[in-house]
Amino acid sequence: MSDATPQLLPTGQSRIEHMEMRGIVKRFPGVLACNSINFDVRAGEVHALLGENGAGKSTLMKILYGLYHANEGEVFLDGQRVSIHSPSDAIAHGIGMIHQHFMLVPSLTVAENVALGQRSAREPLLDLNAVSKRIRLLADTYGLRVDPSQPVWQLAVGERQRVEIVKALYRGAALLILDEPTAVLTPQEVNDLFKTFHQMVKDGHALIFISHKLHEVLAISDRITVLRDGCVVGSTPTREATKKSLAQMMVGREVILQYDQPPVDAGAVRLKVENLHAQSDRGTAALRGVNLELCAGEILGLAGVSGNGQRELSEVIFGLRPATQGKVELEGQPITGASPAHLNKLGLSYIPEERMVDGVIKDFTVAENLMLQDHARPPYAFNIFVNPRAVAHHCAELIRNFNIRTPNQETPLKSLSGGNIQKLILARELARTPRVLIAAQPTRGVDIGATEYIHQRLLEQRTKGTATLLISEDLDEILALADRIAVIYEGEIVGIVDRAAASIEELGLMMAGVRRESTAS
Amino acid sequence: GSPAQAQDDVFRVAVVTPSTGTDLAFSQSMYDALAAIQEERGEDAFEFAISENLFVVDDAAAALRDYADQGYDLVIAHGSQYGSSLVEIAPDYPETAFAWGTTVDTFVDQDITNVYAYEARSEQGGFVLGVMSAMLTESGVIGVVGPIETGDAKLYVDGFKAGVAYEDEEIEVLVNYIQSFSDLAKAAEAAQAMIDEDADVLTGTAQMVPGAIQKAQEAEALWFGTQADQASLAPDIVVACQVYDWTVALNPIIDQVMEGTLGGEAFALTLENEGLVIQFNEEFELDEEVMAAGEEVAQAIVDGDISFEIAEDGTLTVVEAE
Amino acid sequence: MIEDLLTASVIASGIRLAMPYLYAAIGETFGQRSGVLNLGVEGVMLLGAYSSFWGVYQLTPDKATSFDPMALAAGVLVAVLVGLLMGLATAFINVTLQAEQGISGIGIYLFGLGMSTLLFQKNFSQVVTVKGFPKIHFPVLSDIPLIGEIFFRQNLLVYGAFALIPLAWFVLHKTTFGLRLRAVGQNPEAADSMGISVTRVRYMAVIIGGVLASVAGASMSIGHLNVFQQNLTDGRGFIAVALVYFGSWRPYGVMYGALLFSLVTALQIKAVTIGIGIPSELLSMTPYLLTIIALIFASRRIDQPAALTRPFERGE
Amino acid sequence: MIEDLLTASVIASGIRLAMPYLYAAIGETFGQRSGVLNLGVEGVMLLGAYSSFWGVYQLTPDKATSFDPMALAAGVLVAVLVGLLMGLATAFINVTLQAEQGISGIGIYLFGLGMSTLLFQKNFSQVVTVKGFPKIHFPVLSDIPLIGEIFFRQNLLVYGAFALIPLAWFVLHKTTFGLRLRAVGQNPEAADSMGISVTRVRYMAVIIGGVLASVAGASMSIGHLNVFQQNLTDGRGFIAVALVYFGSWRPYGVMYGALLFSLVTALQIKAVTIGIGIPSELLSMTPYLLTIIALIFASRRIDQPAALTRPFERGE
Ligand SMILES: Nc1ncnc2c1ncn2[C@@H]1O[C@H](COP(=O)(O)OP(=O)(O)OP(=O)(O)O)[C@@H](O)[C@H]1O
Ligand SMILES: Nc1ncnc2c1ncn2[C@@H]1O[C@H](COP(=O)(O)OP(=O)(O)OP(=O)(O)O)[C@@H](O)[C@H]1O
Ligand SMILES: [Mg+2]
Ligand SMILES: [Mg+2]
Repeated sequence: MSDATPQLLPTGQSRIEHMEMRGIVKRFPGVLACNSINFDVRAGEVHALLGENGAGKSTLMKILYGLYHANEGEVFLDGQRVSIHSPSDAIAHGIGMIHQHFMLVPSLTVAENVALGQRSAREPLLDLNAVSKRIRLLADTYGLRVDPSQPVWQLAVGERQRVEIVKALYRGAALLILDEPTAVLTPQEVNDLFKTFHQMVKDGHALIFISHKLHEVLAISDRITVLRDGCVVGSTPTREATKKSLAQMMVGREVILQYDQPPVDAGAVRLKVENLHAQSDRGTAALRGVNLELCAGEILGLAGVSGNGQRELSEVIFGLRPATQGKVELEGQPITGASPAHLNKLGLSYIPEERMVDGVIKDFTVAENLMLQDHARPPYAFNIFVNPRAVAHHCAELIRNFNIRTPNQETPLKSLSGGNIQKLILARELARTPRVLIAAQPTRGVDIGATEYIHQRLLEQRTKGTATLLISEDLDEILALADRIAVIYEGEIVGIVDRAAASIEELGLMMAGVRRESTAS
Repeated sequence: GSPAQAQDDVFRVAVVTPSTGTDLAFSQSMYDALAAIQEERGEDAFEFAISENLFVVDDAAAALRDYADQGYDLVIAHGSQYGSSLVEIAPDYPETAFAWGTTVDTFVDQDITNVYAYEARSEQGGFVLGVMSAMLTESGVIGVVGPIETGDAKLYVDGFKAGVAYEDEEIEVLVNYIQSFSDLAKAAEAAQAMIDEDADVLTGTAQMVPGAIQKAQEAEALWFGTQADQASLAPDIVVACQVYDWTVALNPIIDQVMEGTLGGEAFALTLENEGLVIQFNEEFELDEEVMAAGEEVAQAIVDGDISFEIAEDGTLTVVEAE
Repeated sequence: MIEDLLTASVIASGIRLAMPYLYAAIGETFGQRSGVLNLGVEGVMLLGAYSSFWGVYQLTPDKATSFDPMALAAGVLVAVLVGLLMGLATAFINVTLQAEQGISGIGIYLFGLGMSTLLFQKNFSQVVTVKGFPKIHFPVLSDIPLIGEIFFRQNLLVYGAFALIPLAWFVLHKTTFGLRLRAVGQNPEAADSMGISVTRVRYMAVIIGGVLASVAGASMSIGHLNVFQQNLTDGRGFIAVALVYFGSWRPYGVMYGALLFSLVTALQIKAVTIGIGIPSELLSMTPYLLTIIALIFASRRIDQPAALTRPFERGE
Repeated sequence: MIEDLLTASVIASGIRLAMPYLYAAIGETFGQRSGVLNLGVEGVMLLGAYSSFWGVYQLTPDKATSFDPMALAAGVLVAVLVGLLMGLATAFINVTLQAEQGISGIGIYLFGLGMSTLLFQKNFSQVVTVKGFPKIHFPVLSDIPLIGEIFFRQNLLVYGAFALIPLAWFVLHKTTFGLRLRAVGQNPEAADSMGISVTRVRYMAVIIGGVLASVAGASMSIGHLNVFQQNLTDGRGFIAVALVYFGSWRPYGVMYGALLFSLVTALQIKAVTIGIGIPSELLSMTPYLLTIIALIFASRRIDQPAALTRPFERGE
């Protein structure tokens, strides 16, 4: 703070040596989202923010970025009190934010997205060439691969994430807020991202990092602050923290991260996938002859780096995407190409990966969302009428069991926090004890307490005989739950192993495309 | 409402019209007639109220009923679309006189006795203008811009065509009903299309014709008008217009109502009773011969040497007395 | 002055004027709640008005003098059938062909306008009248001052229109079909993955809309004016679409809007006829302006279907 | 037969008819690209048509005989000012008050219709004419057969309308303002988080739309018909809105749509005039039907502003 010469970042921007938020209070109708929070971050460090779903992390950060206005409290930059009324104030102060829900305009190119709102050298004309040049420069400095001329709608999630970071850097962000930047990334992409973060920190940026994945937080951060119900529970240097201590701080009790699995005898084959082929959204081959069998009472883990056909596979099985070849059978009945409605009746259940988009209706109430799938069946309905009392009863039970933080059943879903929306979908799908369950990334974006509960529910259903296909990139999760593990690579199953016989190393090789037969020989 | 019977010395008329009273066409002709009658009879003896722009039958029906409620002596439904409403309303107000135009139906066959009917025999003036057009065309092509093929407009256009044929069967008459009362731009382009087909004399009816007149003027084609005197719009090319004077129908209706007869008779504007007048444009130097021929045909119609029959299906035939 | 204006007969007139709006706007509410904007309501109304009129005219033995319940029932039935067909066509164009809904509606309107005009000109050489639904005089009730005239001397189709409101509310909120319909209008992708057939629900909703639009037309031609003529409905279908927005996609909201609009119209007509010194050009805009101002300040968008006008196509 | 119909003069007529659509639809394109649907174009057109006519009438010394360049320029200027004010009012209602855009537009339309009618009746007791923009005959070019009549004998406002297309394209795609405008229409939240004032950009876009709508009206009253009368524009503002959808929100698409629609109208007028044996009731619907069919099968939605009609409000 007493440095005589102000240090500059590689972008030419001056550094923010110290940002401090003091006594931040934010009230929403019926919710105290932030309750006198103190928080700070320094140049050259990563400060991680942890907490259960709905703890107030995003709200606090939106206040810092000027999207929300605090009811009380102050923000200081290098000792100076500043007032941030809008994102343009925040940008002017050198603060950038990466939102978990991308803030990109899909129809525009990368360069156009980056140039957005910036003065051009040739005002009023655009100068996209100059913008592209600078983007390439930044990309080189921080190891971010982006093509300035590509329209954003053509980009994969990981690429979009990089565009967001380039955008912030382009605006000279000295302090960068990262709200769950890794939630939708593959482990490989997370690695690349972390390299960028390391580079940025070395250069003197200050980073605030939010994630529900404890191993990531432990790997990248220098300090960790934990929030619960809008209050700071505690703050600790990362080197003094363990997964277990963090989990305990977040949830307020001990969290079991290992489960005992009573052996269940695998029953008859429930779901059979034979030589399945399908195309991706872009018309390329996504599945190239997938064969799988799923038995009653077993969890089959489907491991693989995302983008290798997992999404297409689950969509084809659930009738959301046509198969170009091959067939799917449910208990011996062919179901290839059947409608989701029909499959639902047959006892097939699906937890989609993009559940914030595909799984809920934001303007509906919590109760309506909970009953959406089974609304036409007892107990929710008699004849063509909805049965309000039964609905209320069942919903109350689900809200209690899954610890969904909501003022009441009639609250519109959109005022729940991101993680609580996830829990609601899981509650709905897991409540039914389906014949076959396809669960895609069931714990993504969910806090650790809820993760534990979801895992237990999956195991409970397994005991009841449900055949589960668990799609996950998180090998820890798969190893903790699955009976057998299939690995998918470029639309093909490269091998299936029993969990007992599986090692992380071997699975890693298979995920890279090495066939099991060849490793065995 | 305030009962009009209380002020027996004032005769009160209410009128409901489909367009505005300044449309230089159908509604304005009625408005002007009532103003003229008021001028003639004096403001303390004759009052009138007007509800304009009631193109919607539904709203018009409410207005008609309301005027009857208020005790007007005569309630005029100035639009053929209002007839069905009158059938409902008139029997409820047996003390009130109604008038309906343009039509010949007074509903006596439905035992309704308090409705007068009025119409303009616009085919008569149309015929006269048609004869003159045929004499003036050099190209042998004449254009007619119409709105929708019904009622007053159809009568005029059919009369005009018959007049052209009466003078010269060889002449080609191009007719375009543009399916709109209000689209000036379309009327303009319709006139232009006729001019491109060599038409050098044009006519048209309804309130969208100023668009057509504009194109006629650009091309220096001649124009014949109807419903109102359109000479001011293009003094160089307007030859003559058929002008309506509804006082010819309204005065007898008013007189009969005052005497206690509330309906049952149909009145028509004709050349004979001067409800229809052929108004020549003074600024246009019309060939004496053509004017004379026009006046001659008009006289023949007045004398009954030429008359028109309109069949059930709307076809017009010219009947010449031996 | 307001006493001169707001008489029982003005209120009764307002209620009559509201009738076609209610049918059409409730129908449109179903369509929009499912995510389909149908701007063609006006065209369907015209076809309904024509066809029911035609039916009653054909079937009434003694045309001008007495009404015939069977002929009237048949007239309504014809309108229902025509509405069904038009609803099916609308659904095909918007749901299956995925046309731009702002435009395709104008096509349907023009089709209805042209077709009804053509048929009328072909089958009737001039304007004729029929005996439509008669007013029902409830024995004692209809003689109560004020109330009697306003509420108990209307015809069956007026009562039907008002009965539709609680019915529509019930269907939307208390039946499984209603839940599906709302879900499809809010997030068709989610509804689809939840096993709801987006296409089927939208077809049903649009067909309900077509039937009600057609009945709205019939309510004018055989329930109020007893006549048909070219463009009889004169833009009421478009007003009905606007009333759906006004009512924030809720049946009761739609009803308040329709009543407000119709009452102000009735008042305005009264004001012109008794002459209150304001030019009629200005007065005739009051219903629209008032409705719009009310809207601007009362607008609530909670129930706005998020997927309105957005066609749905599953994956590829 | 098609040779009889598709003559140079029919094409020239189509081009004249397209002029007001181009001005109005390009203006609406700006508004919609920024996320604001303005259904009130028709009302603003009427005000522009009236006010420019009034200006020219007042300022032309010798009314009927010769045209006066200064008076014409003043007429256009008056229209621009009126458009600016109406644009400002539209923006205030839709952006600041966040009115439901489907309805508020109807309010603006009615205001324009009523106001222009009232002023006309007050200031002119009957229909009068002025000398508007004269056709420019380019010395040699205008005598080229076919091409000459079609392209080189039109008036200044026609050329202006066509010059607007590349200009609009350039502004949308090559300026920072255009980029901001498109972003605000696609994803206002993202634009906001980039420090762009969604409100300011939308105001600008809607004001541009108002000015162009007003000039569209002027192009009819002093650029084509040389006359004003009640409801002169006769629904063209609504067609212009439809053409924006038709053109998929792109200036060149809008131009193709306007030309297609106007040419088919001109052809239809020709067909009725020379009499090809199809009833004119049916023929007069062909421009609409053809446009709609073309639309259903050609619809591309890439540039559709995802936030169209969606007001923006940042959290709290
Ligand atoms: N705009 C809002 N209106 C009302 N309530 C809100 C709003 N934004 C957040 N909340 C509420 O404030 C609380 C804190 O939410 P916040 O999004 O900050 O949680 P979070 O810690 O980010 O949770 P998650 O891990 O699920 O993202 C929640 O109860 C949420 O429902
Ligand atoms: N203005 C608002 N009004 C009502 N609800 C809101 C508002 N803004 C945000 N919310 C809701 O508050 C919750 C928290 O939103 P937020 O954007 O913080 O989610 P998030 O923490 O980024 O999501 P995730 O948990 O997936 O990371 C969300 O459910 C969101 O829909
Ligand atoms: Mg959050
Ligand atoms: Mg979150």
